[in-house]
Amino acid sequence: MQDIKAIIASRVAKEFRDGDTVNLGIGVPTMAADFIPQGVDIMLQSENGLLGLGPASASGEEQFDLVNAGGAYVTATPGAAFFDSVMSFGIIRGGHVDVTVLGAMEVDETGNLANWCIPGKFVPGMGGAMDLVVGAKKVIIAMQHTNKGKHKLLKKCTLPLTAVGVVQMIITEMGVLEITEEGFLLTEINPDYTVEQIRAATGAEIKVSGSLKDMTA
Amino acid sequence: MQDIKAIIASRVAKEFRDGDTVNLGIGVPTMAADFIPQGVDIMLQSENGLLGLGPASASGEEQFDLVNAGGAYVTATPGAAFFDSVMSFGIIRGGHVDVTVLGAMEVDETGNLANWCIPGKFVPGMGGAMDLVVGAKKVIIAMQHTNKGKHKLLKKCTLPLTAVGVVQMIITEMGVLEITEEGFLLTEINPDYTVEQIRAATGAEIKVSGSLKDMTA
Amino acid sequence: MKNKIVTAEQAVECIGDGAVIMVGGFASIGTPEELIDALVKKGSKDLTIISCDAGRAGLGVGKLLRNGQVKKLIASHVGLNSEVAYRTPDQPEIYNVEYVLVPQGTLAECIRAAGCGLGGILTPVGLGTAVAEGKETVMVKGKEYLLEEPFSADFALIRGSMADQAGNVIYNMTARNFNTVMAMAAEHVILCAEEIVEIGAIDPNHVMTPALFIDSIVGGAKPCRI
Amino acid sequence: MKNKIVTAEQAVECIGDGAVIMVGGFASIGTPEELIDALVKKGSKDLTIISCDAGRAGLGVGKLLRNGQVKKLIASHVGLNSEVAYRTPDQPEIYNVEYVLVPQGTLAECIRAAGCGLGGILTPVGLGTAVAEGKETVMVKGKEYLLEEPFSADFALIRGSMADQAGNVIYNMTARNFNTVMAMAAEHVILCAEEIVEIGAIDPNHVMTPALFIDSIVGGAKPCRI
Repeated sequence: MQDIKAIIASRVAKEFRDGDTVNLGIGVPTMAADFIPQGVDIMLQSENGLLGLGPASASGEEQFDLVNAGGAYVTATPGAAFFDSVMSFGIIRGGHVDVTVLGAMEVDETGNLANWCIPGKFVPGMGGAMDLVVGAKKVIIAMQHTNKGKHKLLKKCTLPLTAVGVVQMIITEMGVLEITEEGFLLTEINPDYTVEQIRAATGAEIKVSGSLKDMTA
Repeated sequence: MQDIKAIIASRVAKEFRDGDTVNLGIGVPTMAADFIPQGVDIMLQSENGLLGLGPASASGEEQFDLVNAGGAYVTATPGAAFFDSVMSFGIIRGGHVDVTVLGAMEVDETGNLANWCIPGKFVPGMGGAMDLVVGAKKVIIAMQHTNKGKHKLLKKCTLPLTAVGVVQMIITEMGVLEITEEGFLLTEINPDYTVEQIRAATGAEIKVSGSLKDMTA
Repeated sequence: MKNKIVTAEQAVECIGDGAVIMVGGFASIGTPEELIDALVKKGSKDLTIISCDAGRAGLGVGKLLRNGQVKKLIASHVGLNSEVAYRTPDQPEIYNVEYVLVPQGTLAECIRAAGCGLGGILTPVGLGTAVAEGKETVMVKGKEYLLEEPFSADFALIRGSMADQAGNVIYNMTARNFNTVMAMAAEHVILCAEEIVEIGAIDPNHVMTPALFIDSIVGGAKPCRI
Repeated sequence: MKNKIVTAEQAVECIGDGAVIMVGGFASIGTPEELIDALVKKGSKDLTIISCDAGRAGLGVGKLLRNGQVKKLIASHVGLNSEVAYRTPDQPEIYNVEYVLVPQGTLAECIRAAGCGLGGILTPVGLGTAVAEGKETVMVKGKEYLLEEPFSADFALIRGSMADQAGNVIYNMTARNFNTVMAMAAEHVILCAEEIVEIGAIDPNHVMTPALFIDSIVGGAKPCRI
């Protein structure tokens, strides 16, 4: 399980370019920060009002006014800046975040995303997710390929949408998929899986790139 | 002439209430700050980004980054705050300025104001005037009653408007007029003038308050 | 100069039943717990709360929810309050509260719009989702935007790190969040600060909320341990 | 980390003919004179300038006007530049410049709208005046607002008091004005600062423009004596 998360997070980190401003969702996306390649220097934005998000606080060294968007105690890096929520979402909606990485409940082949509620059951709210996926230059979904076998990559989302046609790339433990005019395109694969296994784990058609790469390479 | 300005400015100052946030235009309006009654404590807002505008700088003591909205070196009072132009006009448009005092080229009996250009001749621009008169809770025009004999208080403005129906009070060297449903209402008079003189100096009908007061008292 | 400094009890005395109240904070960081406590004690009912979130179970807005004082909650996220996030079919409206969920950037911007005298905002966020239902859209240069209306309030309860006696406020780190903008959008703004200093003790360049927005100042805010 | 520090000449090298450029400052306070000087030297033509004002005669934007580099000026006020304010019937367009005058709050807010990804602003300012001519209005809750479109630019030339090497900026006093918002609304932002310090030397609470907005940093800005 930890392996699966590490596979996803390490592949996500390869999408970052030197100088990028990046917003990472809670969970697997946040882990990507631990795998950033040498020579790539990015600034992490946290939508509660921080550019220059650092690692979680060491126990006993928490600063009570410094949390991340998940409400957990964190640190700030040298050169950080604090600002209010209006500025923070001005940065997000204004297209100043280069990459945002989030989890999802469902993604469909047109790039629609559902990740904010299960009606009548679990309704935590969208928080900053709708702003992030509409505003960021590149939207990457990082998640396990299925929900305990249940399809999350679909022909059409069934849950309430977070946004329409915003997802560009999906990174799972099985492979990397891009959203194209013709739907899901598998561009990289984890050699532990076969294309057939990925097809079986996906609720929509998948095209396979002519130059399919090893996502773990 | 200095007397005329002092008469206007000192009467303007009586409109301020303790705790008010006030924006004063350049010229006679700015002079009102010198006549604020004892026990009345106001904060002056300057639209270039300052709450807590103080008097003009003493010669040789200018701070090169501190000017008023007229571009002249000024001081800041204790408890002042600096902010950017977006916040400054958020304050103004948002109705957080209690009183704004400006000069005018023309005011008409419906409260229309013209003070930003003479087409083909003098076109300095509206600067912050349009925002100020639309946003402030109370709009007072402080000016000489005529332009060397030419009417400035009119039935209908002839110059391009700054805003529609925004003026509540006009303070001149001759008297104090309020804009009412029935047009100009003279509520106070400078005893150096007669009502007939004021009528002759005004390009619209004037009603006279039943309880006409001495504006210099 | 007017004295703005009062106790928490005095500060919330004016908050009656049915009031619309903005509460600052994000995940209970930057939330004025002492003002919430006073409001719980006062017991005002049928409140409409506008807040980034629902606090945490028993923290921030969570206290008002538990105490049954809230009629309607307008927020972007309630997931950190475990008492609220899991709404099951047999418990559709926990605490009998009406929830209105708003994208966080839209919430911030619509509060700002009210504070800045704008008629609303034109945002691409929420188009094609449940958020857009029943709302007008406007085309600008061939692109569609959702027209979201301003959020204003009768009261704002905010929390600062340091304030001078006039009401100039400084916030610390991520505790700034919604406090600045809520101070602009409410009729009556109550600040709870950790430290109150003399006028002139704060560098005017560092002020984050200018004094004109603050009506009452309560001292003694404690660092919030979550 | 990318090195953002360059000379003024290097910084403006990318500004070609026909560029749309925002220039910070109010009455020449907070205007990056050294960047303007470099742009005068480079001689780029047919520029569209978006600025609060026209600088002063021979100062700020006034230098570009005098040098015939400006095709169009979008500003709220040009009265402090004596060469521009008095446009007589026989001199209708001094320097052959097209002037677009915009209320100052609308100018600031429309620049912000571009920087924040909003489709425009809904403002009551300008209704019933020449400013509203040819523009759409929108009714919200029975009140009319003018729809003003965003202002974006290819470049912003701004001036700060202090910056760190990453590009976090602090402004002094009233020199902040339009610099913060212009940094958000232009594709490429060039900062001229009085002092450049090490990363970590600026308190993150005091940063007024976060580093992500700044592309190039030029040192050596001199205090502006008007």
